[in-house]
Amino acid sequence: MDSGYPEKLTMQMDGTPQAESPQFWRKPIDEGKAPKLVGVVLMIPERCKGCGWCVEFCPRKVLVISERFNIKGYHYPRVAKPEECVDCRLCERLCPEFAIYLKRSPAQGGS
Amino acid sequence: MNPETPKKGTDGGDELPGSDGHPMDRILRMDRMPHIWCPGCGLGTTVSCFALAVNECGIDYDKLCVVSGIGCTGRAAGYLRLDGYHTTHGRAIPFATGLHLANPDLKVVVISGDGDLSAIGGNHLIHAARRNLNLVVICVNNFIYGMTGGQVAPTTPEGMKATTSPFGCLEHPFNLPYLASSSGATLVARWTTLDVRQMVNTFKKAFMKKGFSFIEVISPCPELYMRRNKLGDGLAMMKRFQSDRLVKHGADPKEADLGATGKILVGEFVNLDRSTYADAYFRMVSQLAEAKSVRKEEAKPGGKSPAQAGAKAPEAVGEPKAKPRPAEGDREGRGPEKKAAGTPAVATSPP
Amino acid sequence: MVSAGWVERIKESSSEAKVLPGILRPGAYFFNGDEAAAEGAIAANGRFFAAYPITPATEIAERCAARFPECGGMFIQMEDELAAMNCILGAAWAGAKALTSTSGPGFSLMMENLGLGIMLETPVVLANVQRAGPSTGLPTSVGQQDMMQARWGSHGDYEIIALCPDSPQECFDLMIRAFNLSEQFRTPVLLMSDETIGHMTEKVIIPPAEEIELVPRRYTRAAPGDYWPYVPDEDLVPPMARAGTGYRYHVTGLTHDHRGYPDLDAEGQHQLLWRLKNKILQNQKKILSFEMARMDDAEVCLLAYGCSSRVARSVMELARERGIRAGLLRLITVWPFPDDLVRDVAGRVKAIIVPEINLGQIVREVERAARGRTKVVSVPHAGGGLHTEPAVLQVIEEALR
Amino acid sequence: MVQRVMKAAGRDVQEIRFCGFGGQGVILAGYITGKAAAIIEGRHATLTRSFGPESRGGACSAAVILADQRIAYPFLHKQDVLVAMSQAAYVEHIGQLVPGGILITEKDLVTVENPRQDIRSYAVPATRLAEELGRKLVLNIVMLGFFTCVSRVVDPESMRKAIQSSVPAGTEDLNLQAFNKGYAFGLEHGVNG
Repeated sequence: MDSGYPEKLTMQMDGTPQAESPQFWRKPIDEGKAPKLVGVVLMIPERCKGCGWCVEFCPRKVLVISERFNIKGYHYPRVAKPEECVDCRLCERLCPEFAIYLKRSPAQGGS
Repeated sequence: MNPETPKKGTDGGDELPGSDGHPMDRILRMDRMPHIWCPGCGLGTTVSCFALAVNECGIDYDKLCVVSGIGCTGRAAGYLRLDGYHTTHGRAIPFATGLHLANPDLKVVVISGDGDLSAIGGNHLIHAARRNLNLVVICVNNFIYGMTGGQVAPTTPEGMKATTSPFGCLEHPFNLPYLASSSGATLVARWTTLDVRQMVNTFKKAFMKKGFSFIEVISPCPELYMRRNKLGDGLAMMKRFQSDRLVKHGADPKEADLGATGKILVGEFVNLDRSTYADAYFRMVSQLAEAKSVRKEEAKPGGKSPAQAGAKAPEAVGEPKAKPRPAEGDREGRGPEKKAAGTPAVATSPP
Repeated sequence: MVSAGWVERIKESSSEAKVLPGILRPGAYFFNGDEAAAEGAIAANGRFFAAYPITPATEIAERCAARFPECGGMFIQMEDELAAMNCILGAAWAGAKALTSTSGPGFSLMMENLGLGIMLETPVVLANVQRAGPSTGLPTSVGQQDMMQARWGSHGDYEIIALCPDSPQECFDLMIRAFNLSEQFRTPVLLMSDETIGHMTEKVIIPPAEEIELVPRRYTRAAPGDYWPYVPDEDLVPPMARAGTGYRYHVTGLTHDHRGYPDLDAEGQHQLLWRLKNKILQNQKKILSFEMARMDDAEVCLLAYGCSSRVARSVMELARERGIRAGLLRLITVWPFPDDLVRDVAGRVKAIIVPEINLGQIVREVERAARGRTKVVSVPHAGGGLHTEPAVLQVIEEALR
Repeated sequence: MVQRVMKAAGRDVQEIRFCGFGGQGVILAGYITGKAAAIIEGRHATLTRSFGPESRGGACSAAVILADQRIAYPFLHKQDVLVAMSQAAYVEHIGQLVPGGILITEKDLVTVENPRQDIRSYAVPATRLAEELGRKLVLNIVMLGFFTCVSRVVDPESMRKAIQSSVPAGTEDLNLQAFNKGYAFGLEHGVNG
């Protein structure tokens, strides 16, 4: 899965979420040397109440609203672009329902 | 203890071998889920950040107590798998005071709402700050009384509607960080429910802090505040946070007034060190014990003044003979991470 | 580090069946009732005091402020009585034996969280040195006007234990007993003193430590994973767990189930409320205490409590001098009310005379318990002083006519 | 132990009132008397008090009952001894003094008009005597010394012990001097009534 994270890799060090995927205005000098983090989004759809925050504020636009309903009748999020996830865990922190969490990719030893 | 086995992985990424469920399930009472909070409410996020901060800072779960008052936020104590106390309206801080002073080894956290902490419990808040009790107070401010159906709160911005201010709120709202800092709190911060990473960091800092920490978390109340005031849903408020919030560490809390619109000043405003009530008390106790042993020494034959010492043995009322030294504190040092550099460290425990 | 030893001492305070060593100063003292109450708290291993100053209870706070620091206890003067009451509840959950003291106006403020103490089943002691009301009333003068507030003052329905001392010595003794009952039944206990007793100075004997029996807190023996905070023992009292010992329990002022989780329906309410009530009522014999004087041949019974019982005792002697066979029933435990005892007495005498410094509170209970078996006569007093003996004597004479 | 005057009069109860204004140590005088009887002599004693809201200057009264058995009614029915240290206190309480009772007044502060003939009456310049010791504050103890001498309800040695354990540490000697001075004044002037 390493190959999926080319020059666009970004880490929000200050955690400030951004609506748009940022563009680097210059090339990091350690590009290619720093470990590229890869996350796997896991979900417990039954807990979701459809607030949409995870979808809205994911810096990499990994998630979209699912067409499907959960047991409570909410549209829960769905992972649309798994390869985009960089394990920033913003969705995990933001989710008010404890419905979404991340695992680091096993390729990187898990977490 | 935990009857529900969380269903994992469905429709997300593939379930991974060895996945042991949501990392917060360990600290949450999953047998009480789902919680009562509405979709788009920030309370779950605050609890989530709290749980993460607890997980990340390595604090002993068993030594951590959570006390809540009444209201939507008041339910937080019931969802955390810690020693949790759901008390009466406004009284979380005095209950926490008792827990903390009877066992200073505990880390006692109060999680409650703006109405609970600043209206009915306002007096307790300012006095706890003044005493510099070693407590963490997390105040979730959603501008309204939620659980009782959307009544006007001391934090409701001027002009905003509530069931008990149908023509708009007439009162000026509290600036809670200013209230806390001017009362003597030693760590004062404000974040919105969007600032999850910063919130976790401040929580961690507060858990390690010795002194009174006050953290205001601005949170959407989509059902009762926003809908009535035609402000959209929870997501709309989060978007407002994104555009309006202004991070300014070390800002004067005086400038942190909140309106229905406009900038939301966030950051760690105050971080200083000052002797806590428990420290001052222990210092006094040590000095009393010292003075007592000196008196005993003098009372021995050949001691300095046998005539005076011990003369009142049967009736000694035990008036403190030695006055405790006034607490030293650095009230000047305002701003994040300000250490009392160069000045004598504030005694954390008596010798 | 003092802090560590301190914590240990406070923890030990609730677990011990004996007075902690090195604290008690046995001997004879000339104490007022408030000072004696404070010393009683110390003798009972009371190690946490929080209160707000109020006349005529202030001397309790003042003595505790001076004595607790040297007795390994914690003292804090809170911002109001609401805070004081909550503060001792928190302290009790942390393992301390905790108390507060107040008088009428403060008692009213404590009512809210007396209810929380009952609901959470928290062992604490509240000393109310009664003054005359309503409102600010007579701050420095006596009343016994909070007796019904003690019983019914907090909202909702509950049982309460209330003890009434009639001397400084009893302030000391009953303070220890109040702590014992609170631990035994895991409930707040009220020491209903009054201004006359609180400000009266008499000899108080503090016995040697080995003569004082204390009831240790009933801590659970269950493993942390197997513990729920409201699974009662046979006597309907659930064992407790101390904060910070790994049990990670939840308790709430909401109606709750055995797990301490909210259980918000009629059935949950029924279960909880009846258990809270019955744990007191089923054990009433263990709680009841009273004193009888010259009741063997009595034709008329003076029933009194607290400072009024001193007047009643004096009147009893005067009546005997006049050939009236008067006896005294002094209630020490006023709540729960000793229905059976009073009913029994009612069957034996021509009249029960109830002098109290209020406009007739406990007399209602006496009437109820007597069930018409005898004449029950109230001798009310609006407060500010004791009854005069001739006035009470006259009531006796009229009642027997 | 000295013979008790009141006991001799056929009563085993003595009712004593100390009164004056706040700041004169009225309550302490009552406290010491009660303590001497109850703790040192092993009798029964009940002290009650009344005072206004002021710390200084308000009316102030300490009532002590001494008895050989349990005391029921805690307040005074009448007074066997009245120690009045202010004019107002004297005026208020003189009427309750029993015939044959003892009145002790502060000589410079109380003017006795129409003196009662059915009582034993003494005037003591306690404030002046206290000033001679350098501390006006000990006038109450001077008064106690005189009171002990003429009333004989409590043994003077018991009073001295009670004083020692009741006054602030470091002032024991001064207070004992004050007591002795009052007692001596009683020996000197008390006999004449």
